[in-house]
Amino acid sequence: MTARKDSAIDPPHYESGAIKEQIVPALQTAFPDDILDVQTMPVDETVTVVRVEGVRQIIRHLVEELDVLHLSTITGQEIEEGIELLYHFWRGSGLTLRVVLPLDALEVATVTDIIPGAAFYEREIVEMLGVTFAGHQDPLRLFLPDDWDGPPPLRKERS
Amino acid sequence: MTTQEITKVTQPSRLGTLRRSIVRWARRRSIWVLHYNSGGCNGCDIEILDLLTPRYDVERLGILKEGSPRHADVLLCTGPVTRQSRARLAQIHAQMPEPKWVVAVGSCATSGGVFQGGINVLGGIDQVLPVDLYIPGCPCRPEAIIDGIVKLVELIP
Amino acid sequence: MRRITIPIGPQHPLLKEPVSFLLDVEGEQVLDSVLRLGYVHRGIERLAQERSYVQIVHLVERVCGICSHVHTTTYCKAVESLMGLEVPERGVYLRALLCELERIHSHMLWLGVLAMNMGFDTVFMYAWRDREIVLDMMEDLSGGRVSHAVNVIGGVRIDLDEEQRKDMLARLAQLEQQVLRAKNVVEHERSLRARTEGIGILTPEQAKQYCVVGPVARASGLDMDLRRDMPHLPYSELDFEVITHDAGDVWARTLVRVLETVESVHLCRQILENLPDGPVSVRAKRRAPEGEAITRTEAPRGEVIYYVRGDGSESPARLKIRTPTLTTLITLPEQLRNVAVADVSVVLSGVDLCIACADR
Amino acid sequence: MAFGDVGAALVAWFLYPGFLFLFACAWAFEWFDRLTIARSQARVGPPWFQPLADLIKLLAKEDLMPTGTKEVLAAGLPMLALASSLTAVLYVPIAGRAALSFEGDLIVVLFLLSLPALCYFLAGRVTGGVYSLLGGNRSLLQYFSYEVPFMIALSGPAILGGSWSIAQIAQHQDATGWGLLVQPLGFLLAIIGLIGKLKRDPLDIPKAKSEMVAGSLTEYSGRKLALWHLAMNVQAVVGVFLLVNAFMGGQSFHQPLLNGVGFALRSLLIVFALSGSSVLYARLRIDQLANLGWRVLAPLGLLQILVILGIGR
Repeated sequence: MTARKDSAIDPPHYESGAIKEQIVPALQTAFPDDILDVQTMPVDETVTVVRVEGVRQIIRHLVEELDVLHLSTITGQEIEEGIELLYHFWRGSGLTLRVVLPLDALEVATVTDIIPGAAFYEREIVEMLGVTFAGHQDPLRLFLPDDWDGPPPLRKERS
Repeated sequence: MTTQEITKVTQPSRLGTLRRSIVRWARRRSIWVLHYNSGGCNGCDIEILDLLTPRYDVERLGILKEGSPRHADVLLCTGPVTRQSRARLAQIHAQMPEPKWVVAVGSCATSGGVFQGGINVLGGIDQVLPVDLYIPGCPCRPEAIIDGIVKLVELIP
Repeated sequence: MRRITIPIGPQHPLLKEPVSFLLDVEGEQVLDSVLRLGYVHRGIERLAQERSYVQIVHLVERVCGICSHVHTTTYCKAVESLMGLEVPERGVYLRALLCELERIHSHMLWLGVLAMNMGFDTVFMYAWRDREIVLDMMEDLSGGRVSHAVNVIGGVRIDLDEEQRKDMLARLAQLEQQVLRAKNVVEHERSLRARTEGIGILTPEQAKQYCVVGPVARASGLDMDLRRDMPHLPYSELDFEVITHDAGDVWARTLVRVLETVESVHLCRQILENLPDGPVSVRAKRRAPEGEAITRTEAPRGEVIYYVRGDGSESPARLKIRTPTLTTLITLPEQLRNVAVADVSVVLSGVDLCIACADR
Repeated sequence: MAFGDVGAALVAWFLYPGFLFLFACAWAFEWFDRLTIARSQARVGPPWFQPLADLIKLLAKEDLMPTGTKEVLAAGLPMLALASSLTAVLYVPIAGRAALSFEGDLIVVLFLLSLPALCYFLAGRVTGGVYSLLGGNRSLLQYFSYEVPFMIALSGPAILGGSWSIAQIAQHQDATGWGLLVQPLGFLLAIIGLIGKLKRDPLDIPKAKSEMVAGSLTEYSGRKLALWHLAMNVQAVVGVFLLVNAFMGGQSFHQPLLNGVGFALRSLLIVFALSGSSVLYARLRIDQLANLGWRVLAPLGLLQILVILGIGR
């Protein structure tokens, strides 16, 4: 098979406006109480703030119905209210789901069975921030050395 | 015959000195190199690989890149030693037969470079191994590595 | 048959960088493989929280030695969008020029390493000899062969005068000749094709499931390339094609990367020919305002993502780097399943591993 | 034995077709081989004294062995490999004159030349280690796919020459011209068989650097490694001499000097063929080699034999 230059299995490429016009309104109608707020972030990114309990259903909905398959990565960071997780999706332009986990209950459902590609990102957050993903099969150590006994490195030192 | 045996000069019989000078000539003309990256950004590693290619071609100096620590004389290490690769670095050094030399290639291997102070970084090969030669540069140029190895050749007893 | 585990350990002639694969082998077939990263984990994201925005440009350039310019470009774009800076057109063009040169250099380096791991040293020697032309061009442009320190927040610190531009165009013609020769060898060399066809197959469904990016995804039929999908200067004004292939094996990836190199040479020529004039950079303040920004760029191995959150001080509260090699590393157990032990070196080099990128 | 015979035997053993001459040939062939490969890859290549420097350096290096390996066996194997190649050379005529010759010495030389492959396999077993074991298994797997075509290819000249002694075969070609011209296919199979036997580049599966690190020799170092390299080089020299005699006939000139130069040129031609093939092809997989060996090379060899029988002197 010689390399073809134009057409491909997928639609030529996703239309860039898809996220704002179709996908975010569809999410809001499907999960009115789970979606708390919609914001934008520089360089063409739409952010929807989501409740912790609704994360798994929304992602399942995104992947199965709305055909937003590409989970780029999961960013974890510590803010005053607790640990904030950002699920970055991509379909023509960026869509980010923002979830805030309170410090005392660092627990969220895993999405590895829906999107197998999320395995490494979840394992990284387990190591770096100490969040536990319920249902993740092998949260083995990936980046930190075997003899690492200190606290998760990306947590801020709190007295 | 370990290094101690060779450099132990009993009485400088003419045969002994002749043998030693031949061995020194052979060691300076045939250097087999083992390359190990202990956690660097692979900038220095592609420059080390560049030495084998037509433009620099170190085979004309008798330098070969070997795969097994048993066959190597010089250990070219790059990268600031990360905690995970520390044990492996020491093990490779132990597996190499005498006489062996360690060359730290690049600023990371010399002093930890830009990653100095990182939590997972020991900062330099000399935290783990006795280093014979430091080659600075981030990444160091192939000419600098060749110059380093040639200077190392003068160090060979 | 006895089952043994073969370690493709941290130190192995096949790997340029330390990573540990434990292959579960029965007879000649690989059944399963376990990956252990962390040998190159320098904690860059944590280091970034202790340094100022300007210092991080040098730190981020050392995430990976092969695609260093793409990392600094993405980082600077993120910080510039955070600060609301507008980089002049000439600066954007020069950034894109170096990005494309680095793609050519990375793909030719990869072709050589693949051939070396297949026991075909001649192609390795010739591919790396021709790559010296690209390194000379980058060195004349920026002073550095591998890491160029060209990007600053707000633009670029180098400029190209007329005579240098002519010289670059001349060298580009010479480089194009060598790249076309490499393409010819890759397409017609039977023994190279015999060793790569039908090995390390990644089906389009698997590629979508594992969210794979870059040449590995394009070789499995996913038509995605950020240079075209996310229209930004200068790619929106240049015309180039995104090469895909749907066989999904190492041979398809070889073809995709080699044809991409040819495309990149054309892109460089177009950038050099209609290079707008004007300033190359804008002055940036030392502090970034509160807020966050995320940027994506097409690195030689796929989509690089930078997320920066500023808290008004001189150093960022959080810097997140997602590099493309992580997505291809997840698929390796799939590709290595029931492959012959002799082909493990071809599959591992087929995915163009950059462990320094993956580990950060 | 009269004193004279002992002296002549000692000279034959140490000087002429024995140690020193073979070491010099091994040195020259290795240098010529590395130089051809380098020059065809646009590189400069090693200086002329490189093989000697490598050997002396290895001899002066510390000799490490993994704990628990039986030292005697690990040291004995390379010696056995070297000894078998050295005895094989006595039957191979060099520039027309063979030290010993009897009817059927071709079979003895073929057996002695394949002994190092067995030693290589045992070395992998003795030193333990994953890569050594795999390298050793691979060398046996590979042995069966190149040995049969090699033997068939070498039986061609024997049939043509009407005898199983290499000296006779070489003599015979003196009259009828080079075996190469009569059976080019046989010569090609012999070259491929020799590449497999010496584990050279397209077929260096047992010691593939990117898979098996260094095959059975991964754990060897110092003097034992030097012995191994020497054994392999001497095996290469004997293999090349065998091919020269089997396919490129006896001495057509009469002064010994011209014979020697002619013989050297012909063997360099074969070394050139060996290094040329290692530059042009990527390494084969073990199953590809098995397919090639049994499906392609062996039938071609039989075809060649039929052709020769057809000609039928």
